[in-house]
Amino acid sequence: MFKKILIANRGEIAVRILRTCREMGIATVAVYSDADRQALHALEADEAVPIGPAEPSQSYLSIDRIVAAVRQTGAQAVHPGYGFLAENAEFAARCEREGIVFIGPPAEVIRSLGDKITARQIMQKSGVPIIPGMLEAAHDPAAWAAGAEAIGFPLLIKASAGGGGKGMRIVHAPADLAEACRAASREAAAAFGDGTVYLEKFLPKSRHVEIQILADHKGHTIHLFERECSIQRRHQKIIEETPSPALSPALRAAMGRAAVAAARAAGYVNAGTVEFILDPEGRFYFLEVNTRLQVEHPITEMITGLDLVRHQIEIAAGRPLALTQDDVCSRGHAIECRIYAEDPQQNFMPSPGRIAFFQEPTGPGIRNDCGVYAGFEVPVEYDPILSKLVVHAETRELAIRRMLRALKSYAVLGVKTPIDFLLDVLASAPFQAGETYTDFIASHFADWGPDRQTLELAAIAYVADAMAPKAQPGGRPEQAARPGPWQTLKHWRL
Amino acid sequence: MFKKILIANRGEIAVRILRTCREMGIATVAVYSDADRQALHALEADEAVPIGPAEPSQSYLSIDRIVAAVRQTGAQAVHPGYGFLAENAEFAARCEREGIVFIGPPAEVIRSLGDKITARQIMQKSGVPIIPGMLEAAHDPAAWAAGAEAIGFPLLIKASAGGGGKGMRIVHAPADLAEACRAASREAAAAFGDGTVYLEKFLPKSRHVEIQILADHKGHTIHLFERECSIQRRHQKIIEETPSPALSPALRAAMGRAAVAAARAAGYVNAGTVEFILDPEGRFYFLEVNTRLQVEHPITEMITGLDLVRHQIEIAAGRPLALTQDDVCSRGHAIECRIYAEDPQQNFMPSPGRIAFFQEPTGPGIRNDCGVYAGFEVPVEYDPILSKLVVHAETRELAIRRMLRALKSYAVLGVKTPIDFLLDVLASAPFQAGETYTDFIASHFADWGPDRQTLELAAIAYVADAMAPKAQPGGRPEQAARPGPWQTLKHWRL
Amino acid sequence: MDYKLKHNEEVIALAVETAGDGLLSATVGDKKMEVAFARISENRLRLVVDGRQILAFVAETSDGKAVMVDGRTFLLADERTTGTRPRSGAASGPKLVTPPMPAVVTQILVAQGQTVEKGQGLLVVSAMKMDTILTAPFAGVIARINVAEGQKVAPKQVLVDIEPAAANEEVHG
Amino acid sequence: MDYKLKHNEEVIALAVETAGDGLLSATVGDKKMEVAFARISENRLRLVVDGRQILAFVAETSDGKAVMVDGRTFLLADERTTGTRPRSGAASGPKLVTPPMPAVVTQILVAQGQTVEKGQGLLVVSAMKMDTILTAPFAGVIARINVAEGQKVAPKQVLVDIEPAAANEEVHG
Repeated sequence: MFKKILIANRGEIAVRILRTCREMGIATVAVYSDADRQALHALEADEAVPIGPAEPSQSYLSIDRIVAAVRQTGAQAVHPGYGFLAENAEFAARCEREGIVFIGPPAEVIRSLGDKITARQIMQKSGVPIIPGMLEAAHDPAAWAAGAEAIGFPLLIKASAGGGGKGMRIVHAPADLAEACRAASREAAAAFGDGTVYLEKFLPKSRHVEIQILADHKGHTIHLFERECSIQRRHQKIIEETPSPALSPALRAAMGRAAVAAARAAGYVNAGTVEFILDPEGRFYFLEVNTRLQVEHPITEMITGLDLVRHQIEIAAGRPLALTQDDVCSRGHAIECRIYAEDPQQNFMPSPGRIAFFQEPTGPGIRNDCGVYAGFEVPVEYDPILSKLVVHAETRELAIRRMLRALKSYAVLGVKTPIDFLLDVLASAPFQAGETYTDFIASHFADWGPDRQTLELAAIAYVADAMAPKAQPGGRPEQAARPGPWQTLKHWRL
Repeated sequence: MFKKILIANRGEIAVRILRTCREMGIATVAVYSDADRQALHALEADEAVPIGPAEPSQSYLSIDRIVAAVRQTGAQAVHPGYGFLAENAEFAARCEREGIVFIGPPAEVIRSLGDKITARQIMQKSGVPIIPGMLEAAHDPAAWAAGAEAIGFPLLIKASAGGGGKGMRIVHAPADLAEACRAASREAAAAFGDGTVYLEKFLPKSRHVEIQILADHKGHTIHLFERECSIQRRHQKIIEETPSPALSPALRAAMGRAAVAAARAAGYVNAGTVEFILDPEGRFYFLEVNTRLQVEHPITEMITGLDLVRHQIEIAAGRPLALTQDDVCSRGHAIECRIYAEDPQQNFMPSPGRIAFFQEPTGPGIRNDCGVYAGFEVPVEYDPILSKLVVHAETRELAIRRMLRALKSYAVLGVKTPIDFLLDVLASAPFQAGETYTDFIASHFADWGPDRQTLELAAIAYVADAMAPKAQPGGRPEQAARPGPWQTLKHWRL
Repeated sequence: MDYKLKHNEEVIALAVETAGDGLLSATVGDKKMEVAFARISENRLRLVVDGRQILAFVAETSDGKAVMVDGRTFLLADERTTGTRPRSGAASGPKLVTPPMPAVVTQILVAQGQTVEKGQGLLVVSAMKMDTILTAPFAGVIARINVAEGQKVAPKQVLVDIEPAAANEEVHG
Repeated sequence: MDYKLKHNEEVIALAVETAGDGLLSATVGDKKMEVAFARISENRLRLVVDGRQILAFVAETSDGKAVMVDGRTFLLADERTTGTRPRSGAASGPKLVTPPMPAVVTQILVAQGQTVEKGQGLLVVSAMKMDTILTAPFAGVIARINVAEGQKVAPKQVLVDIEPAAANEEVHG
């Protein structure tokens, strides 16, 4: 097993990875940019190496600086987390060349699955259902028109190198096609350095369901069930759960088999996620493979009782996967809410700043994967995720109730968060009925506003705070200072 | 289902119960003594009722005051937690008479199982193995001598009304018997108002293994596997785990069956625990039934995925138990460490006082059932338990490693705790080998002292703390105040 | 005593009467509430409002007090002590070229002296991986660009001054 | 600069040299350690000791600073600033009748003027459900009982004064 691992990431995921390393007896190296000198991941590691300015391209995205930090500390392996260099084939290849173990799939697998058209070709060849649409890039209006003709409207333009909604357009009518394709291509070129786009059928009322897989170097591949991730804002997930309320046991088994087939077809090794679109008729279509640890992996850990990061590390160290498909079973229901620094009242605009007060929810079945603390200045340069609040309970209904309780006791003061928005989503009838489609927020919460009645209570709390005696220098509120026996004791004869 | 429940307890267990109530949509009433005005359980409930002075007999043990608080708030049921009135048959009977639901077994069951001789008779009649010894009370030297003759030495004198080690004596030779019986009887009379003692065989190298059971009003009874609770100081458990390293699947099944038989024989309803002594040859003997929620119930919740408090409340509300024995399965390994306010260097002497700083461990598979917070003054009047740190992982080895990591990140400053002692116990070879017998601490940790090397690091931290600039009034350390762009911004043109 | 508390664009008026140590009654609109209150720690208060106990969390921030009740957090400021409105993208009005949140300028799309149309993109700011294009609130000529690419900026800060094309008054801030 | 820090009955001597802002070298016994340090918050410090990063937690208590490193907490006091020894049951010595921890007096077993043997039980104190019998440290006559049943008491507080039977000096505290 590795003696030392460098975690090429920041925030909650870096903290989460280093905890598993510590439990495995592996020394940890954190890297941090100038903006992250006081970041939790940099504080909690055994060593912390500065890697440059706040700007991601000069620190967390700089392959040279990460590799130099590995060399400097003598780490044997790198865990990339998610985001940053996690799906960067060039980084994985560089590690391979330099004899550093990259905790993830081989560079070549990242490369082929990172290109969406190539990934679609691989899946189609191995019989995994794909969304009806093009299997080749198209670069001119004639090719776009021909593709559109075959697919029908509405359709979706996608960037082959894409991700995160960039270079994506929905087109409802032929007249808009050419201009939309050109715009999408420009956007993709700017974002990914590759303007290649292709066309797919648009499935308006659909769900986003993904399957977690684990594969070792010997080709032994299993799945760890699904995650339902349909509830999104700005094309980013905000609530995930497992099991999906939409899957029957038969459909779950079929999707699991398809995911394993997809992983095998791609020569996949390590933990990965096969994303599918599920239509209301129960038909599912391959969307893409995320060749890394997924943000929402904790809900899978909750229902399976497995530590995915530990399995990633063991696979990367060359160990065979000791689990068989039959060993894995799902228990209970888990939900994750992503707690971003953002303002749900202003279209989820980011809200960086200093966290003035912070209190995490606690209790049975609650886990909060967190990267911040009271007093920390949440930097403007990075992803706004503060923590992932995860609950586990016996049933979906109980998990929802547990999440509601947890959210109600989660105090984050100083930056805005969607906690109150999430409370209303979780309490809503469509969510409780499991009607979780990708248009959920647009359909049900487009004009969300904060709760009036609680606002009045908050106003009263404001007044009470102004009236209640403040703390003395020692930090002890005056109230507690009314003379009790323990105060009195100090004046007694010693 | 109940609309409102009063929790007749304090500290971590009251907090834990009210969280489940909240998740069930049940309003909560806390009661608190004068010493507990600022206690967490009193703060977190929907209503909090003062019930009298700090002295337990005038508050938490006062049946009249608890019943008055129920009447005042309109609660329909009372959850007694553990300790205080939890196993008080008179309190349960009073509730029954007044039409208040007592969340626990019927008063009559508490009464008969609370008398150890009666409990032994019940068990023997229904074929549950009991420790060789007397089945009748003995009140004079002749009866004691006759009993001892039949049992052999060493033997144990026990108080029939007893608990917590009071009225208990080990006797190694006939010459000491009469005087020891008289002393034990006096002690029992003083503690329980009943001086009845009896004799049992003393099993020196043994384990304490208990089985959790659940029974509904229709007599449907299941068990939720065992808890190994052998590691004790001053006859009080300090580390518990499940599964027990000593149980084979066959032995587990046999003990589970015995526990269910014991519960049925006693007419048991609600959650309870059947305690057994397990000898090194794998023979087990009935010890007693705890007719309440057990302190260490969380480890059972971790491996079964069930919320025991919710099941208690549902059973008390008259619902049939929906689970069958086959529905319940055990996953992974769970360990609990009790974090007491006590000094492991001074024979675990209590250490009440003000908590100056408090930071709980977090992360996957970690749960901390906690009743205190930074700034809270831990009262001298009550049980010294601050929290119960619980971990869950795939295997025993991984659970131990997880617990070590959790303990290392648990900061409790201001009162003494056994955290560093627990670290050394968990890291020790005999613990890791599963050699957990009731004499564990006496055998391996009698002359424990704190770690030298860490003491030196702490001394360096002391010096660094004296040198590092202190916080400004605003609470922000000076360090963070070096002018960054966000500070500078304030002076810009608005 | 009366309080006027600003929340976003709204003012909440409370009529508050103290009723002894740690007791008050508050009237909001036509609703009167009896409140007992006590401080638990610097940032925590215990309230009993019409019999229901509530834990409230309060912290000072640069824009007022953040107050959390039942998982819902509100930014409140006493109108008497705030000269300006609480910061808010919407509150800054459509007449200023200012970022809606703390951000970094990633691209400047215009030059000094250039004529711009209403709605034309002027610069791109980025915060937490989200890009926002700031557009011209009215037609005119770019009088001054106050920032450079790579620079950190904050709400209310005027990034570009525009000389209005027509009879509009000039708008700075 | 030299520090002498008391931990229980022991004194830890550190020779400390500062080596620039946030840097020091400390010698304990014959071991020299290079240390970088920075404050994270009021109670948290980041240390790098010979290359290994450590989070330390520090809080003032009535008996000195409580310092936690790697899950192990130590109560340390600067010998120069402490007139008396840090409180400890053992430190109070065997000559005083004083409780080992904050406690409540539950029973008084002797009366003023009564002659007691060395080791005879004088009173019972209770803390957190644990009873402790305080015994006579030497033979003598009970000169004064300073407490009543039900009263809260603390370490170092003398609960009973005993007039020694023999040539012993009288001991108060």
